[in-house]
Amino acid sequence: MKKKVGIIACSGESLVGGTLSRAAARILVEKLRPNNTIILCQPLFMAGGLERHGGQQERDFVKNHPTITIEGCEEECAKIAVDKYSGKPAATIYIQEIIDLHPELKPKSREDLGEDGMKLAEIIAEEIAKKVDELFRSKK
Amino acid sequence: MSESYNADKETFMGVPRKEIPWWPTIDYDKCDFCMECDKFCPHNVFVKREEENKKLIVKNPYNCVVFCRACAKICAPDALKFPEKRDITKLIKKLRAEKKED
Amino acid sequence: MSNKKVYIIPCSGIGKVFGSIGRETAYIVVNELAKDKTALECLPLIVKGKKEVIKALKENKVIAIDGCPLKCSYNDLMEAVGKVDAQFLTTDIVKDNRSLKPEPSIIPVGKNTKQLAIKLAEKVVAEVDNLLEENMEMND
Amino acid sequence: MKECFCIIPCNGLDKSLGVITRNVALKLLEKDPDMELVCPVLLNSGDKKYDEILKMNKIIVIDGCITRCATKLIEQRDLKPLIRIFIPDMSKIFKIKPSKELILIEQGQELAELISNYILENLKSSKEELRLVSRKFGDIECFDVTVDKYYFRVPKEGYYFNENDCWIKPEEKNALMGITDYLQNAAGDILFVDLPELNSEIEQFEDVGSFESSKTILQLISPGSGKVIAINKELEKNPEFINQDSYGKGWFVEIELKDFEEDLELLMDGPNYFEYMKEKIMKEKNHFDQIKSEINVE
Repeated sequence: MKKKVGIIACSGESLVGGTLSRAAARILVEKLRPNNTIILCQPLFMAGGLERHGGQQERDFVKNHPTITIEGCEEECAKIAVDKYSGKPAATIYIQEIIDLHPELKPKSREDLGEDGMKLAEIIAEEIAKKVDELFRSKK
Repeated sequence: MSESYNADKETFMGVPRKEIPWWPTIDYDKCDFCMECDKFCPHNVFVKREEENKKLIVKNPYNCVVFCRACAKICAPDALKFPEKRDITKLIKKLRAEKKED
Repeated sequence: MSNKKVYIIPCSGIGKVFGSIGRETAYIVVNELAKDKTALECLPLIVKGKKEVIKALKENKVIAIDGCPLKCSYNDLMEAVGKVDAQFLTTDIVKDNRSLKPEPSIIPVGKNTKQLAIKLAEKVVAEVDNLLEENMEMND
Repeated sequence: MKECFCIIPCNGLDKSLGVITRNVALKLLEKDPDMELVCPVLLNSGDKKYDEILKMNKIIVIDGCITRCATKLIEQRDLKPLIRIFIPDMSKIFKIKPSKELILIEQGQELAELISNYILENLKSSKEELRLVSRKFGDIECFDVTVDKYYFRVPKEGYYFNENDCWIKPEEKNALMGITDYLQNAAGDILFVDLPELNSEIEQFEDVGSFESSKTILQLISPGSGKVIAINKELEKNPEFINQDSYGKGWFVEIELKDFEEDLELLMDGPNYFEYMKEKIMKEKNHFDQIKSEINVE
């Protein structure tokens, strides 16, 4: 059975990068690659202690499935957490890099991406989808 | 229900699904076509017919999970009826007994 | 009113819509209902151990808003900061308003989800005033 | 010594909270003379007088302030209270702020009245399941399979299952019932439960109450037939127990069995149900993902 690719999006709250990474993750999992990607809950991944029934499911999944982290800012919380708990992520996407490639698109705010923001989220989602396909092709 | 589901080879408790008369019946006097049941049912038992006067029909009765009445529970006008569970249980036991003989 | 601030820390989980209710609530409190008295901070940054952020939280009041019974925000804050002054669980506001079923979509959030967030925000702001007032006169 | 509840109030004299605690205890005694009032000072002196009734383990602890002296008193004897009352929490619930005076004024009187009724209410509701509230679930030996990030467990023995993914656990003439990991995974975070009426008669496969998540409503379709003798009231406050421990803490209802041999004819044991469940998961895999990732974005 084809293995699914895990997606951990930065759940940052203080800047638009967090919102963009979440939007892109949802677009990817719901519209672009629904059957071969799974969204993982980052806070649960980082915090879910064993005794609290939660985190272990996320961490086990990441141990035996390729996982892509999406970073909303330079702090790289998702990547660091994956390294720490489950081993190297298969790929990491930096939102800022994609924002810089599209200066014409200006997301409105972290509360409301606005039109530009949603377009940007679509572009990011496409970017991740490419990575997902690469991972699928490389896995015989 | 995923497309791979086809009712003829499905069984329920060892009895072919097609031999168990379990599905919702719509009482069109009460039904106001709010479509909550169709939105709710994950097994595509209901199908919409926007252009006809009966806007919603039970298209795939054998997709319905035997003994499940959740759609009737959320039907506000109480327009969905199911057979008596007692009778269905008796029927299943009878069919299972017959199967054991032959 | 004391010059202290109240930090609102939503769990910002994205696996389910309940995390989004928490985030929307935090935005409403910080941007509208209690603009100058509250601030938003990023949970992953706290878990990662960002010194300045943790210091600020220790010196001020902290409210955790969690999206599911695993309470990552509450548990992380207890571990990283050592105290939580008040906590909210978005599923409680959903339970109190059984008719307002939150829509599954989180970008953008549905209208029921938005209404639930507003209701929760009012409760959070009441707690903010309570914490700041409590801060003023130390009762027994 | 007749079975009875014992009230252990703190003895705070230097705070209005302590005065309210004392009055709650006195009001409780007024309303239910069968209760036993424990004097915290005598208890603290190590006197043997209360040893007998404390063993009955039906202790109501009332703490006035944060130091929680009453709780400490019983924790030193490693006893666990049935109900723990903390006056500041109560004043938040009933929105009555205790005043500063050390004598009981009208406001404190009202609060003490409300709290004593709150305690009696709680005792009444938990009476039926009292026998079961301290139900301990050791760890159950299970088969399990992981699909994506979801665990699906099935207890190896002692549990029986119907094809509607509900379980029954017979214990002599009674039996516990609940839903399987398969069903709780399909439902997602359960937020509301509708428990059946006590003493109602149920037939096999009848729907016995329901539970609701933001995505769906599922019913417990009864694997057994009999009379409802206990319901898991905890689930009303913590429905997530069903998601966390569907075969233990998340039990739904207990029935007095009518004819389990008859019921058993249409049930599967652990190993058979595990095979049935695995096949079902694979068959509904795509459609199952759809529920999980909420693709129904119109």
